[in-house]
Amino acid sequence: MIERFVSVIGQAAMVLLFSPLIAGLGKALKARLQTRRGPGVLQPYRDLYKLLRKGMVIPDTASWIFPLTPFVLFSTTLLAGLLIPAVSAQAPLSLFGGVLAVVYLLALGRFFLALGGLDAGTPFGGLGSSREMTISAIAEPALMLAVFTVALGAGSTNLSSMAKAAVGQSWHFLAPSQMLAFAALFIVLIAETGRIPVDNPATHLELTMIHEAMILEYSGPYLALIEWSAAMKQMVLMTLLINVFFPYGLSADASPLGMTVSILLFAAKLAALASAVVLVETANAKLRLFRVPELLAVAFVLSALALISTFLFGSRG
Amino acid sequence: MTFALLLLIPLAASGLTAISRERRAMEAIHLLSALGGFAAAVLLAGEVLSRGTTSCWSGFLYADSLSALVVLLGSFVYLACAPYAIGYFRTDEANQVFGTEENPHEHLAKLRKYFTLTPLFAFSMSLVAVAGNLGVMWVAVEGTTLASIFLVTFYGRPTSLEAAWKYAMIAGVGLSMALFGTILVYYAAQHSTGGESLSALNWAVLVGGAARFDRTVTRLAFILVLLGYGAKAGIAPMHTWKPDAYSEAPVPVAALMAVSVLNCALYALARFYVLTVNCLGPAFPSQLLILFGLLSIGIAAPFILVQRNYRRLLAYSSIDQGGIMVLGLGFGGVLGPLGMLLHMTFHSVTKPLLFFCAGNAQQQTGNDSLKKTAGGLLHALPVSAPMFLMATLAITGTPPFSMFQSEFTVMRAGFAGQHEGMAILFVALLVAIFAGFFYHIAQLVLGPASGPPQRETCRWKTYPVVALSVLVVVMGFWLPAPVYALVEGAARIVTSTPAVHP
Amino acid sequence: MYFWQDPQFGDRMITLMAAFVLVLQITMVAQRWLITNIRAFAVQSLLLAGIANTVAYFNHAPHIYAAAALTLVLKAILLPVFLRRLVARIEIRQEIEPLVNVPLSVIISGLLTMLAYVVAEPLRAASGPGDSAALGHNTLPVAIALFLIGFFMMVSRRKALTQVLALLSLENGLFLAAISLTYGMPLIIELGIFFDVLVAVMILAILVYRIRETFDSMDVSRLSRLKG
Amino acid sequence: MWPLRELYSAGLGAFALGIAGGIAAHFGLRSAQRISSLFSVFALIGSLLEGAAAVGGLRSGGAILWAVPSGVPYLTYVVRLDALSSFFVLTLALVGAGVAVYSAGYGKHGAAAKNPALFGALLNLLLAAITLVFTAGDVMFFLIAWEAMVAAAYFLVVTDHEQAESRNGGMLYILMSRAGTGMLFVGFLLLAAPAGSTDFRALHFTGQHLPGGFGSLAFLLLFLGFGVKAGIIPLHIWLPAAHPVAPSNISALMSGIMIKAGIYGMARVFFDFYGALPVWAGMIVLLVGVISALLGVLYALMEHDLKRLLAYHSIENIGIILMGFGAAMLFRSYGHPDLAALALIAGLFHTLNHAIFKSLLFLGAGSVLHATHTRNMEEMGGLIRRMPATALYFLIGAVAISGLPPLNGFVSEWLTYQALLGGFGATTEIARVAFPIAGALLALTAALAAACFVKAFGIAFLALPRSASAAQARETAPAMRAGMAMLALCCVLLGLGATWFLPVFDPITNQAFGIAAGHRLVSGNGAILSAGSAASGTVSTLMLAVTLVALSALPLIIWLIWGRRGRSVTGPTWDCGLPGLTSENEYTATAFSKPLRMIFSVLFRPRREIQAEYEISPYYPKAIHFESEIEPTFEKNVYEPLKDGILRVARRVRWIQAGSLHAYLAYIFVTLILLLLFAVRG
Repeated sequence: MIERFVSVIGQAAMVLLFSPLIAGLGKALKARLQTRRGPGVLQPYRDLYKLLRKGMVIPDTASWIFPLTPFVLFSTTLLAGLLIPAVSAQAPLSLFGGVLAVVYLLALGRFFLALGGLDAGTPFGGLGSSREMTISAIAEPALMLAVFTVALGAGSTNLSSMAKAAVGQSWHFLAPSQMLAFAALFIVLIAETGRIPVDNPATHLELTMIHEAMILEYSGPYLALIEWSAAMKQMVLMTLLINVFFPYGLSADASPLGMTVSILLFAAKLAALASAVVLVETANAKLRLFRVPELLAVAFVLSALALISTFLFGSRG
Repeated sequence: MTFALLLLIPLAASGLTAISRERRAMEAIHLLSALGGFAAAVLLAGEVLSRGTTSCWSGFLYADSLSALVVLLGSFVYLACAPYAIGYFRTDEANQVFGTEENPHEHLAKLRKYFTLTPLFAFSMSLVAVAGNLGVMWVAVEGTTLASIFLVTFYGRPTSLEAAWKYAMIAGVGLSMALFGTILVYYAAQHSTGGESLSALNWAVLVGGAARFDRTVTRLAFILVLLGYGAKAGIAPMHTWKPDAYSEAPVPVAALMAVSVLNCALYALARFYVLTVNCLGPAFPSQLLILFGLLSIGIAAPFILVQRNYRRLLAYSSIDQGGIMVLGLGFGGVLGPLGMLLHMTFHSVTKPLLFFCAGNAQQQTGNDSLKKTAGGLLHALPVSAPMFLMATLAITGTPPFSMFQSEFTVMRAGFAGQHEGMAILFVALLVAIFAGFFYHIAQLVLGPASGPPQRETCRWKTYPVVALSVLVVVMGFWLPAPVYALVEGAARIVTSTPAVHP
Repeated sequence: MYFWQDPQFGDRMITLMAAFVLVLQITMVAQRWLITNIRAFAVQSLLLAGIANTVAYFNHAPHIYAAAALTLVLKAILLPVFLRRLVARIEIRQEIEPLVNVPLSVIISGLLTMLAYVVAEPLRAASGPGDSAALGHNTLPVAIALFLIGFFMMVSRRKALTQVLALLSLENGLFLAAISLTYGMPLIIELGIFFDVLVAVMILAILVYRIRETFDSMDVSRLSRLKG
Repeated sequence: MWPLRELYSAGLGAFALGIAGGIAAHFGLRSAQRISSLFSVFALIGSLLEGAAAVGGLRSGGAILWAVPSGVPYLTYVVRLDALSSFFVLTLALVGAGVAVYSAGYGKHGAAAKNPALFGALLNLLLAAITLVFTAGDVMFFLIAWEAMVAAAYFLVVTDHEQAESRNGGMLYILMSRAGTGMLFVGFLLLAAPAGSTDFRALHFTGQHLPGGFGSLAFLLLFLGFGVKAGIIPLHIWLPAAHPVAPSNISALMSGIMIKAGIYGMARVFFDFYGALPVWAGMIVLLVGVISALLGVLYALMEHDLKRLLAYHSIENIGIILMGFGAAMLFRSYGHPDLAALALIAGLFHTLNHAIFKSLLFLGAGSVLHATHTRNMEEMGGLIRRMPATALYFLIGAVAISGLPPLNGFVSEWLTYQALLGGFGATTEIARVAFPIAGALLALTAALAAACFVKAFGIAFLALPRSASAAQARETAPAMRAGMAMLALCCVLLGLGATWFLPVFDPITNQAFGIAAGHRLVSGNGAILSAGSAASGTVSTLMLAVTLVALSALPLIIWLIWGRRGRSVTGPTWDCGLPGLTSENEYTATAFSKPLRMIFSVLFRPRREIQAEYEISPYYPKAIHFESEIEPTFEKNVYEPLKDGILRVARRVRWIQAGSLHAYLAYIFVTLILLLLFAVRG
């Protein structure tokens, strides 16, 4: 019981503290790839700190949905972070819900974020909400199908058991179904975290922006919470991807040594995945909004192939 | 005794009205005769229920449950029409349909025509049912035709003349076919039983000897009778006179014809059906009856769908109803005839209601066209219009109204008799008919008011509507036990299973 | 024995008269003068009365005499006279071109006669040949033919009055059938039928008159206002 | 012993009082006015009593309540309250109670006000009829109750019959219902013919033993017949036409509970009258479910009429329910009763949940309609400030219907996912792929539903009022709010307390598959919902909710540490510095759904026209007129041609009756000749 509590606290702390680092890492690496010096790796922390200390302006057209949104977003994302195994194969709150719960918690956060975007009544907010809901909706089937494919192998939607099942078999990630599902989920990851080629987090150009458009009216601590949640969401999804497909080094026991090793491994895997995302980002140009569905269709086809190959090549999972 | 009452009351009424000079007197006589006739019918039904069968004059007049049922229904409709007719013709007079006020004498003549001929009509209807002799029965059926022709030409319009002529011709041909069939049956009976005597055509005798009839003669006879009485009942393709006659005759006459003529004709048909089954077995008559029943329903459906006149609509509906009854007879088994006779019973209560509502609507708006009437009748006729809609639901066999029960029984008979295809077709046609019927009437009844809201003044016209509506609703949930006993006994006769008497 | 007591002779007589009846029917189909039609009908009825008498005589069935007498009085005398009066009243002499032209009508009548024989065949087989009860049974085909041809006339003729005549000749067919098959229906029924025919003709005559007045023509095909 | 019969009869009695009072008052019985004004009270009492009876029925596992003989032997009024019936009656009770309370405030408004007496009578009649539909134990009695329900609903739909829209909606509704009833006639009779009896108990598990193709035929006909009522695609077109035009509390009843009569019928047929069906049957149901769900939500997204939008969502949710049913049938065919039970529970639980949040949403829409006098979302906006309570309840409904945790919609969708997931291991090739694909499409459906309700709530309730009427909107009467509050509470309770509710399904699955599966889904300390062994996975809405609340304290703490120094001011909306934000430049519902309209243009075939009037140069348009509509595929490509075809044939046939007596006589003549030949030949 007590160590369960500790693990909850631990993972919560990790998600809270590391997520900005990952975001910063991505930004820095991207700057390097574009041969800029760019901000330091710790820049997100500075931003959050600054925003939290600032005052804020609440639009007079907004209702109580507007202040509610950041809290809902923050807590749902953090809770999602507690449902997935990060360092230990046993996710802290794994019993409270499996991968479906994770997806739907994020959806709940998105639901309120979109409402928050509409609340102030600005055209940009509406534009952002509309696009956000659209893209996430058409990303959903690919995400679910890929998740199913993996879950079928494990015979459970419970992330811990999925991870454990994966740990069991060696070179298991080389199974075609796994590779295809991974590819599909990678595309979905990019769409969900709003990176190029789907969305460009660095722009405020109304033709292109999606996520930024929704939060234009937010400022100060609320904005900080939203940015933080975005960072956490990115980390959550990446962790999901990593530990479902490459669960190597997930510590079975809670021995200090095992923990440290697995934490280091985990950090390394995160860094690798983040840089992969950044590479994709720099290598591609942003797609027109109405080309995005095609990309996600590709993702869906990939996951469908993954599903079929599970029994085509007989390797269950 | 009961027979005498049943037959003499209308004759007397007709005679009295013929000589009476006073409108109120005619109306009074008419009402009283209707009441008396109904009372006599109830008496007869009572006797039949207690004693099984009753007859007099050495079986010249003969009544079993089947005839008692038909007599009861006929006199019921007559009773329902009597008060309505009074209101109806008074309204006509008020609307100066009989010409202007100058010549009240002419009005009287018109009214006398109705009040004299209708009892004759009723008389021959009762005679059809209680005639023990199939020949006499034929004579009586012919009598109904003769009595009703001048009722069809009542308004003396060119169109009513046309309708009457078509009615006369088709009925004439039809009845001669029926007579031919009767002659053949007589021949067959003579041939089997020997001895030409009046009793050779008596039902009681025939039904006994039918098994020994010559088969070919019987086949021929049944075909002729089917076509003949079918023409009288308005079974397709002999139905063509119906829409014309019903839409031209005064509403009470139309109601009487739509129910009683149909009942009488089907009654006659049922009698011959029993003889044929006893001789040939059910297969041969069944296939013909199913064919003609479905044909009638199938012919009625499209005409109801694209109908432009709601009184013709009602006519086609009664073609459809006749088809359903014939179909029930054809499906046979235990359920088929039961369904048929239940349908006859429920139809005899529901159809007059529809005609009365239609009549009130027509006299309100001055035309019976579905195209010319704007709709929103609800505001002009607060009582009749909603009842019109309800009666439409009832007649199209919508639960909880009673006609659903009979139609459902007919369907069950179809499935029980391995006529699945036919039964399915039947259901599909019913749906189509409902669609057309309900669409037209709802368009008529619902909608914004065309004029200022009015009240229905003439009670003679609204009370029958209300009374019948109550009856229709009640029958949906509860059928008086004696009535059902009568129906069941009749069904036993048609299925020629021996009746059990308490 | 005398020849007039010989059933064979009676059979011959009946057959002969029946043949004449059929011929008359076809004549009615073939020509267009109303008066001639009425005359033909009268003669036809006369012959039927003759047949009835013969049957009555040879079968010693007195009630058939009554039927014969009724036929004679009603159909051979009263109705023709009455109808000629009517024709005189409405001043129409000639049938307008029927829907089916005369040659074709005659051919069709021929076909119908054949059909009548086909239909009647099994019935004659049913009643054993030779026995005196079978007297006149061979006229059943004629009866059916009369019926069918009369029906056909009703379909093809345009004049209201001709349709009435056709209906009456059709009834003659029934009468012949009744006589030849069953030696007459029971008298009471015969009476009823005759009464009905009488009333029917009266009513139809009135209708004809009214039609003539209203549409100042007797062309039934003009009565086509009621549709759908 | 639970006084089942007494409670049940008393409930019906309450409805009957409401009916009688209303009718008496309608026909001018002065003393009945008071009674009829209490119609909602009768409806409430009746619903509560029925609910109590249903609870008893679920506990005792069903009993004959009545077998009242009518005058005629072939019809007996058999009333039976077995587990399945009880569950649906319970659903009716919950919805009915909420709607009844709401109606107490609503009755005085809208078209219903013209004739409150009759309206009250019909409302009670509808409730009574639906109760009888759920509890009738004999085919004929069932059909009677069924059509009584249809008729009552029809007359309620055309309450406002001066409007052509409601007349046409009602007509489409009753015609399609009748077509469905026709199919039911045939289906039931095919089932009953060999059984020789029309009592439901005689039909138990008889369906698959029918001779020849009749078993399949009966199955298809019953599925389609009930499908019309449930509003499955492509038989759905009456639903968006009829539900919006009815008074809103009636829309709530229709969408909430009446279309569930179709679901009840399917459950009765699939799992009581039929034993194991062939695989194709389950596949059809699953397929229809997927199609209805997806197309339903897609059409909903394109709607800007709030009530039509909700109506389309009913179609979507019916689809989700059918996914559960289809899966259950397939599992039974493949011989996995445990999975079948799971799927059935998913379907039934979603039935209950949809009944509750859909009626809640319709009631909310009714309040909005009553406050703004429009159903067009483009003329609403900013209502959250003027009608805060309504907004809150609507938001709860929106979250629930979008299947978001921790509310009830999430639980039933989660169960559906788990069932579909279980299908992969349990079945063979085709079904094996079909199940996960169905799951993925269910995910798409849910996400689109979320998008749609972001639109609905955001456009209608948030931001600035888009019309004068919206600006003057008032919060609705307390009774109406109370009704919505009850239903909203149900959403929350059924969401958080799902694990305590699930054992309710034990008798039902026991009746259908012989295993009491409901309580097996509860594991751990009773708060954890687990999908069982075959498709494992756990979730606990209650714990999720608790943790969410706990975690949302965290940012507060963080803020208290640093953020106290910064003060928050309420100022004019920034809007990227554009001055003077007005409702004209708000994002509209049309604009919101634009991306999806473009993405799914294959389905929608959108048509848009832009006309701009210029004065000086094309760069300075004076006025721009924009018009956009989507093609109603089924109406235009299926039903219109069908209708036209039938009518064309009918008109052709009319020449039979062209008025020529000679033709008429010829018909008879020819018939005679033919029959004579026939007689001679044979």
